[in-house]
Amino acid sequence: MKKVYGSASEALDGLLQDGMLIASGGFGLCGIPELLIDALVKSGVKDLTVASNNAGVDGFGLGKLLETKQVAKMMSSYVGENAEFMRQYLSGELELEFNPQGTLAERMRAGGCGIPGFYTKTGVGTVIAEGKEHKEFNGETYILEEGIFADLAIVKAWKADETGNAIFRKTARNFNPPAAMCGKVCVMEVEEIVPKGSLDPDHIHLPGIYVHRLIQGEHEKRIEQRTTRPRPDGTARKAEEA
Amino acid sequence: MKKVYGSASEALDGLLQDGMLIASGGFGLCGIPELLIDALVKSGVKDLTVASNNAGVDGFGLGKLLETKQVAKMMSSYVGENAEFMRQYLSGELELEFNPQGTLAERMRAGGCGIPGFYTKTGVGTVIAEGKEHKEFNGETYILEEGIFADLAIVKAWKADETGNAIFRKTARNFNPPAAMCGKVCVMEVEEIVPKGSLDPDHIHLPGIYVHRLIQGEHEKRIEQRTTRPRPDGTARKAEEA
Amino acid sequence: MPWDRNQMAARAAEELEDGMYVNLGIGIPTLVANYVGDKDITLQSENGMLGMGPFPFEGEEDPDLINAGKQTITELHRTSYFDSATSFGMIRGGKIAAAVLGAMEVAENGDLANWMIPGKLVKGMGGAMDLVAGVGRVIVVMDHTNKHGDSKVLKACTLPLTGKGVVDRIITNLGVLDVVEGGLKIVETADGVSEDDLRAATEATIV
Amino acid sequence: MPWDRNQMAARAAEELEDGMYVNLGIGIPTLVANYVGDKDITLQSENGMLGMGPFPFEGEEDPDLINAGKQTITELHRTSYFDSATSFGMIRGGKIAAAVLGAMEVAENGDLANWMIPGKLVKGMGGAMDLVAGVGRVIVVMDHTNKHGDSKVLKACTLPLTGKGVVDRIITNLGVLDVVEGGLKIVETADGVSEDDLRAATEATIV
Repeated sequence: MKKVYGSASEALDGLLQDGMLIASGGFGLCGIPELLIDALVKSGVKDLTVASNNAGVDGFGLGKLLETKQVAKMMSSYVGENAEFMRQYLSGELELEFNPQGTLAERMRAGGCGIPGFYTKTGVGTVIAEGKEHKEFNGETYILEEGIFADLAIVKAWKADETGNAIFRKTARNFNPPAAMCGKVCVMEVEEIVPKGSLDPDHIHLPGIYVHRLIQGEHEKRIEQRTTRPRPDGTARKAEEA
Repeated sequence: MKKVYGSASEALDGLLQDGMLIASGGFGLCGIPELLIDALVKSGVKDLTVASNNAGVDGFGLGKLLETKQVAKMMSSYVGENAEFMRQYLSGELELEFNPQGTLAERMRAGGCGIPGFYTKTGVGTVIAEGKEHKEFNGETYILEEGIFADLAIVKAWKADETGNAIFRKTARNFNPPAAMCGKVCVMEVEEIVPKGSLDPDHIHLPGIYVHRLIQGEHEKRIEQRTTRPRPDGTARKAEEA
Repeated sequence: MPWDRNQMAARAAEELEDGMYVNLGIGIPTLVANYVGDKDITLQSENGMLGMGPFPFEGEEDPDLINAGKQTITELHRTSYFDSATSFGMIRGGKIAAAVLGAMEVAENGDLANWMIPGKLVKGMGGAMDLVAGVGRVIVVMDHTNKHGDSKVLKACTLPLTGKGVVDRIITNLGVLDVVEGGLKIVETADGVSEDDLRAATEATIV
Repeated sequence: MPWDRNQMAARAAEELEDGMYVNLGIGIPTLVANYVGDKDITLQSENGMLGMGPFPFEGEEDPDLINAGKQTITELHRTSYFDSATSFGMIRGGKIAAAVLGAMEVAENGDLANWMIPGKLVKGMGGAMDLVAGVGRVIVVMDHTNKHGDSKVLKACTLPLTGKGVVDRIITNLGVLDVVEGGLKIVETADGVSEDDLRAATEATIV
């Protein structure tokens, strides 16, 4: 059962349909499925609903898919870094469903875990709660949020073996595991495909059962805010805890 | 802020109260907090409600706590290996709330994640669903299950650093992370406490934020069902995939 | 001649396709692993493992490595470990393609009873309720009749249910039945077992 | 004299106790990290990290290692990484002892508005709604008045809320206020700021 495909476009072949719901991993530009987004642009698939914490920036990440107007609706928590997004949203071309970040992550995980709804305190008393079921537990009010069941998940990991067992690196993990879980089909891009048996089974972050197709490729990994501190003495030194 | 204590009894000091709800990690006798269970027996705390997938066996694990009649109620999915349990249950001395295994695990995780209730298809149409709220999502019926918020969690990991960052080994992970999450206070026993910085931050299974007190000790790690296969040629060989 | 345990397991193994993630219950279902041959099947152990390997060689038992039946097992190159909430997340979420389970009773509407005999056996459902509610396809493997010769394939279950309308296919020592609209449909019979033999041994409606 | 940004951050740092896990918002709250001194504080970055370290040295930026403000950062010996569902699980579950956040408006009942100006600014709430709903203690750090000199400490918020009744303590350039039954209580004032000065600059009820 081969999961490894030759390119992002090949890996998406047969999976795309106008109007579909796609869940994407990534936070800001960190850990986003760059190659699969490019392949979506090339495919021309349209009227997409995309569940992703952010909407990329102008010209990179999901921003590319907005420029081509392939996205009809975003489900996100923060879209502040994207002028084209703002233009389309304010002109009514693009629908936007704001989700608190933790609610969005939990909705993805819930969908992946067969949980159609869960209660949370997040957003009670705000616009987020409008139209949602309210319920009391132990005298406190919670709102019902629904699981996200995506037609397709696109995610990015650091390394995976041929069976799709994947590991992530540092904060590039973020939304990738919950996004992968909630996809009926999940396509993953990685920096390196390694032989089966070379990842410690105790270190797998996302078991291969969640990954249906897999590609390896080169990633730009653009940095959104390059912040540094002066090097005290000019020599290389790692940040260490006191 | 010292999390490391000298013994299981010291680590439980000041945390115990009759009638409290304790969540315990472990599956069967695998990955159970042996030392903390022994310390609970010694403490004499009673009328406990214990949320644990199993109830140990006669004379080991939670079985010890049953023999001393310190447990008033178990929340479990499978209690088949414990004659003393069965005796107390059938005689009405012990209350038992059966939870499907996945529902129990998810209820613990939910409690730890501030989710007071979630919907699941598990148990619909069975005795498990009796008295629980039913709700339709997309034409299917689900039941409401509630998060478990334990007064105390007792768990066992393989290694942890002094800040409580913990890793587990193989299938001994099981209920330990969700149990740890749902405790107002969580006490963890490990086979080895390692210096801060010696565990790869990408390999941590349970971040130290969930662990309030920590002890190191010797574990018996009893095997419940020792099953083997004949060694074909008498030489040592690891099981390998074809 | 009716199938024996190994023949039933072999027949059940035919249900499994390349690439499937599968959960095998205790008893006859465990034997299914011996008959998957070259197919690329990944076995889940619901206590937190995908890629379950065979029993260890003597002296290599690891108390930290057991299956859902608490037996010592081994890992494979494809193995991954995870916690119980994640494990049942993948079960409940429909990621496991099929479960092969034993049963005390199955009914013609797909109801399954395999966890409790009131007043007699109170062990608990373990992960069975989650499995039958969540996995893609539920295949029951069991003897067609109990030791008194009574049919275990019933019009309606008499024991407390594990799941309602959850069974897709029943493999017994007498043959294979599918749960369809209105009752059960005979898919095949064991060698030397006629459809009439199978009907005679079955309480459920056969359509 | 009213406190400057660094003095406000230093005052906010006094709120943090040894052993706390803390989330710091963007802006002045970020500066709080500079004033925790010897206290054993672990900073959470809600994009999936506990134990956030300082900015990297030039040339050591890692695109896989950023904070919730998308800035490059570093790790520490105590660091752990996890996914976003787990990260907000610990937030929603009350495991984070305190969050220090900026605000556009705070009301005397603890209402907080810090994510949206209708028709003007539509960036999104990010993780702010989860934080204020979940963490043990919400400390707001902000200027007492806006650039037009109007109080940001109000009887009722006019902007869309981030959370209802969620703020515990307000630290502004003029002093420190607690949300109590019936309104706000003055805890202290900045050096040279009198209680009357503070009252005069505050629209909210001070009890």
